[in-house]
Amino acid sequence: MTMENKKVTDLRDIRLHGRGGQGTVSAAALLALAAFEDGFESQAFPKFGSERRGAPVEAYVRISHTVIRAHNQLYRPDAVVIQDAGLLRSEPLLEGLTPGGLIVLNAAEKPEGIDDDFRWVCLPASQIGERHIGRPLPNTVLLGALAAATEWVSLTALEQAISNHLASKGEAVVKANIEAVREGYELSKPNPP
Amino acid sequence: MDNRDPFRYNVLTSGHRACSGCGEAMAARMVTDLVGPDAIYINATGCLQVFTSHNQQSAWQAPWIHSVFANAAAVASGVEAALRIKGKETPVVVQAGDGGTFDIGLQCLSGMIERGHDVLFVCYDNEAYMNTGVQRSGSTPHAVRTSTSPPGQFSQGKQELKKDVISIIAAHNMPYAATATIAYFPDLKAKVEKAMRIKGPRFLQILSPCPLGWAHDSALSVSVSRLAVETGLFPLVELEHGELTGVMRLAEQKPVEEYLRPQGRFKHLFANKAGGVELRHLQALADARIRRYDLLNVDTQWDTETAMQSERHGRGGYTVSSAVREVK
Amino acid sequence: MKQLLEGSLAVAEAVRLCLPQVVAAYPITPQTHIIERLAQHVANGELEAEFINAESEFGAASIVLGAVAAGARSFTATASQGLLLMTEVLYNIAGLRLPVVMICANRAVGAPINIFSDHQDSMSVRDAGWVQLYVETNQEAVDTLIQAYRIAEACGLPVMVCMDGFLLTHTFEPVDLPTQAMVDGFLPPFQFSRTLDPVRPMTLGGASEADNFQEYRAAQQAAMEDAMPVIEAFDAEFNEQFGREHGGLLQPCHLDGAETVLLGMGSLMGVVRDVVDKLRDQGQAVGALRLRCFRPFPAQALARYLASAKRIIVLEKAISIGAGGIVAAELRAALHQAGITTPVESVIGGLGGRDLTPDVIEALFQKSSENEAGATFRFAPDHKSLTRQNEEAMNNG
Amino acid sequence: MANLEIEPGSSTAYHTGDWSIEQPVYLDKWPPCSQVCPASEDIQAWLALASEKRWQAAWRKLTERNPFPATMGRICYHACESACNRNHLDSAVNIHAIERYLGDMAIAQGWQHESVDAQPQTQSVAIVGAGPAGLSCAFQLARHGYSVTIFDAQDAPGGTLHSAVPNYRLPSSVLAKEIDAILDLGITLHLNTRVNEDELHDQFDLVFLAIGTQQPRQYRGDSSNHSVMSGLDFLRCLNRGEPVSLPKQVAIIGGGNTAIDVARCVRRLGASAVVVCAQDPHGSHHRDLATEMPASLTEVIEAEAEGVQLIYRAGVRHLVRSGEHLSGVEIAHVEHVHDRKGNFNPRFFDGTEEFIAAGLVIFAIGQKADWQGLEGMSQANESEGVWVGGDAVSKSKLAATAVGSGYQAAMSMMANLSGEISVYQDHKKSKVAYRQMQLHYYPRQPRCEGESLEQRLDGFNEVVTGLADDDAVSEAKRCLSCGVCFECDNCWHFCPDAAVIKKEGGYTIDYDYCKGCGICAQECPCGHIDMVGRSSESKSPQTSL
Repeated sequence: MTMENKKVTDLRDIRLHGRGGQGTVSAAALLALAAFEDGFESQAFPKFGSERRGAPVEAYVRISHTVIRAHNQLYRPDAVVIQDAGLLRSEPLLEGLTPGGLIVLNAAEKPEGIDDDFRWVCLPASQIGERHIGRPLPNTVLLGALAAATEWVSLTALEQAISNHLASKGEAVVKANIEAVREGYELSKPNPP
Repeated sequence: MDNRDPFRYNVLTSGHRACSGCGEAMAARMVTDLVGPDAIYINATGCLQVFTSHNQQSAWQAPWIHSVFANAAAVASGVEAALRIKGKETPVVVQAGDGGTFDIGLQCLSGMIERGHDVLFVCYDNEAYMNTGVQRSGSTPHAVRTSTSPPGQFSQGKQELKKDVISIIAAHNMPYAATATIAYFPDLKAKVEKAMRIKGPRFLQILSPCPLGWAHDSALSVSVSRLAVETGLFPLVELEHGELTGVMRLAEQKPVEEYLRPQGRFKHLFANKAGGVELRHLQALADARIRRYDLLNVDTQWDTETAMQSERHGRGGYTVSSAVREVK
Repeated sequence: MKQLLEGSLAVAEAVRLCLPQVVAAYPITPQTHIIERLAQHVANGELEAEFINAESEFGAASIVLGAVAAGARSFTATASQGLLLMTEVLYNIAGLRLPVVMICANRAVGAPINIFSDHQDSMSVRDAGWVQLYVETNQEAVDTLIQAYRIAEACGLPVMVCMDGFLLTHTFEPVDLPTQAMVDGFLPPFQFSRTLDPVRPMTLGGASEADNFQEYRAAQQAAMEDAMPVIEAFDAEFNEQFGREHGGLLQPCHLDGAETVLLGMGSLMGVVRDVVDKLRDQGQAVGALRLRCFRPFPAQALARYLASAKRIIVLEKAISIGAGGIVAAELRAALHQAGITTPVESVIGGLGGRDLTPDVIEALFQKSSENEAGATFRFAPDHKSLTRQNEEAMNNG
Repeated sequence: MANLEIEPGSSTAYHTGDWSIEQPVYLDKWPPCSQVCPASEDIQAWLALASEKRWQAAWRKLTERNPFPATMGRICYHACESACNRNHLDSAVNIHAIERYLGDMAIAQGWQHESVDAQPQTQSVAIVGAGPAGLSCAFQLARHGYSVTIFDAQDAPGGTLHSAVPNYRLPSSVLAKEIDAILDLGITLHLNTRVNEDELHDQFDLVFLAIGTQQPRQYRGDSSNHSVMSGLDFLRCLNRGEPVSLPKQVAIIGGGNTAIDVARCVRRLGASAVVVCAQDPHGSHHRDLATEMPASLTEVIEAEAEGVQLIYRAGVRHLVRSGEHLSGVEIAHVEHVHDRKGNFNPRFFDGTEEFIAAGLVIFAIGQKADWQGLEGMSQANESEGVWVGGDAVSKSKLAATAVGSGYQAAMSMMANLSGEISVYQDHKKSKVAYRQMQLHYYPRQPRCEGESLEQRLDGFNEVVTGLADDDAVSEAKRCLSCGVCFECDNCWHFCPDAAVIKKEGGYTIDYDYCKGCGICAQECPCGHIDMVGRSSESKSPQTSL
């Protein structure tokens, strides 16, 4: 896929990495839902295949001003969300990331040896998630961070998406995740110039 | 519709094209008249289906459907589910041969039982694929000649044993599973009626001689099936939730040879020494079954002698279980 | 109101709205989310139906066969190996003329085992006597499922709604779910004249002989032909009531003045549309035509749409091994019958989940030496090598 | 035609009956009991009625052929039971006990015989002899409306039954009541009357001579009458109640039932009895030589139980006297008593002699008819309007034979009088042997017996009592109904083709569908169904109603 194509449809592509059980696909769905709440067209889908707990997982989100018709895979993300920094050692997580693209990483600090072309947001999302949710779930924290860093989706929309999508899991879960997404958002707001 | 007989429905009526003396036709007539016309019948592919629905002429006088060979139990599951959701209590009965039960149909049958569908599954066991010309099935007994288990220099017929399907069925925590045969109508009637009083999956395996495949005189279908019981080769048992709850005691044990002699499918066993070994093997199998079910000593309501008894003015006909169900 | 829903969940909602009384299925990727959701609906009391966990797809198909014969609207879903395991029963359902509706979450057929999307499964049972509708989006899957019951029950034909596994089933997209009242207004309650019932006993599925079997097949063929205007009419009626239509049998895209037309089925047409838009912007006279209804095969309508094309490309995600493209072959026959001599380029791609990217589609529209060699068919180029070539070309200047 | 649904029962348009080679037919057969019954009783029929406690109907069915059930139930030697197919399953049905039960019930209830034809006939018939043959004939004729007059030389009716059957076997009151019931049909009886040929010819249209055998055959070897008497005279004396004094030991010569009766009476009078008979004992006979002892086995066994001594294959060489006083008989092994021409000509084996001490010898070696006054009629035939029957002419001297003979005569006479051919054609139906039956369909069940007296030698009381009520029913139910449908439903259940249709009281075979498999015939318990070659005429439905 070429950059020209992207301009035609004004797409924003996001790729999410994690391990089975970390809520990676859920995060993609939440992100697409939030974009949809904000009035965009959106689409989310997992890297197709069977799901195995602990195995590397990928999911994708397309956000666009216009109707998304493509149902093929996504190769040139504008942002990559990494839920487990350990995966950096074994998986080509940054492959296809557009120059100047954003990396949202679940880590206390930026690992060494990463290309300076990319923008970075690092935060200990598992710890934050554990504090709010009771389990080390980084996904909604990282979504908050992504929203803060890119402004592709609003915090309100993310909160709304969480309320809708996780409603079946109970109010407590919704509340905890909203707190988590808020903290991730707050921590990642760019410093005022 | 045919109403010639004032004393029964003839759910399976005349004009069907079964061979002369067909044990399966007889068994099916007994079962379906006991269950009655207020039921839905599902038939697996096989002789019964072919000879009763031949070319735009049907011998059935109740709702009846045939789909394919293996799926009768699954079709019945669907019919039963549909009736359940509609709040109807119409009984559902599957009829299949031994192929459609022991072999190709076993998976669907197992699923039907495991899911607890309220269906009576009746297997007319004639111990081979008769519809296609007498090929061996999982039900074919040891040493039987079929067209795919022929005797020869290195063979005395089927090498393997008859599959113990009733135990397989019973192992499903099955509410009711029983064996029966056409020779003992009162016993068969009691079992069908009992089955119809029970809710959930129920199974009847009815030994139904095939004059063509067993190569016996067509007049001997009943006699031969009786001998199968009297020799101990085909024990008549009832199992409820896996427990043995009923047995037909043998008034006396007859030697298997009495059963084997009239049947051409065992003829080769009488021809040479190797056959003689198999005769002793078959006797040993009968003895083992007698021991397993304690057929000679068990305390039962009936035995092979008393269950045979004819009575003046019959033993009751076909007044029937659908009525029993309505009461329940 | 539009919602962002996973495709499986969206069609599960559509199934629920059609109020089937019996749902039977056996799990197989990528169909599982559909039946899981339906099981949950039944468990929650949101759908008053019997949910039957079949022991196999063969059993599942047989269960819905029985349920429909007993007068209950029913549903099943499967894919791939599961569909092939159903094959015998699929023929039987069609032969018994039972209006069963199912979803095939299209997936490749092994070996080697592969869980990803292509159309080999449903194409393999194309002769079984089922109406086959291939959908492009999850919205269309929802709408088509509702139409499918109407078609099946009006025509006495079973209908298979084919939606690409993963590409649709596992993708979250905005979908407008109709209300129960709207669906009820479109889909009348199920009435089946041949219901198994002691009140009116009948024999179904009897044996047939040489002197009448052919007549059964002729009747099925006639019913299929009669179904074509019905499918179109119901899509139009659906449009009136719901404000959405999906082309009936065929859906054109920029066919006006198109010299090169690409014909395809299913979700791949989204990327094709993007590419056609782009090439049109560049001034190229390209267009596309989506075959929504593969069975019955709309030969005459296809010939009408393609009469003025100068070049026809058929891209399909299945292969008749030993022959080539299936849709292409049927299209060639249809055009030949209509006296149209335009050559049909047969391209097979997307097998086993191989991605059909815009680059690939664009490449197909370009004339290549391979096209002109007059091959019966060819495989689509691989997207990765194409991307590499493109990048190299850009880098080189 | 591509119908998606097929009409129920439409297969009946296809007639599988065309496939058959053989076809079953229902056939009422003649059970072995009736076949051997000298009176040709329809035993199966009256047992069937008895099994349903339809007692009077059973009695009426029985008396159609034999108006002496209470009598015959006691004294008949019941060949029916020896022939009973049930012997091949467990033991014969106790037919005679049920017969007696019915007869006793009829007497107790005072049941009257009914006329068959309401219309009286104009012709009149004379019968000479009021024994079982004469009374049987009179009974049939009277039932059919004929005027009947019986002449008898004795002072009471019953013939030998009255005069010579001991009371311990047949109380005289039982016989008298059965005879009264017969006479109540309007029969005129002249006792103490010897009628002559001319009277008979003048006054009656037809004559039946049933004069019996009232003259004992005499022993030829000794002209002295002292200490020698005939069995018949001995029994007559007893039945008349005349005092009889006996020596300590009595020898009885003869192998028939009279000999045994005499011996058992002798035992009851306190003397010892030795029976000398020329024949073989039962069970080791040479059938070709006709040397089986003619006495009923049951009677012999009873006699032995009562202490009667039996010597077989022996004959009297001469009486041994010391002066007028009889001291005994010398007996020897006898090879034969009659020669090939049938003349009395015993052949003894020398060296086998034996002395039997006896103070009295009673000869029970046969009886003959007394034709005095009827000599001209003794050779007459039916064309002259004269029928002869009973013991006087039949070889078998059984009372039941006499009853049967009277019945046959009556039927023949009525046919003669009405000019119609007799419709009574017994013994023409095919027989049914146990091999043609399926005995495993019948439950085994022990036979019910009447009780025997223990202190039997104390007097002439009846030795055997009748059956209890419940026993009579269960015993009647033991009947296998050989060759006669008893509606067990087997043919109906087992027909694979629904070609057997059940109707009220029986079955019909629908030959349109019968494939002729033969299962119904094979599984019919009682052998009622035969398989016959298929003929084009037998296409109409055949019924067993």
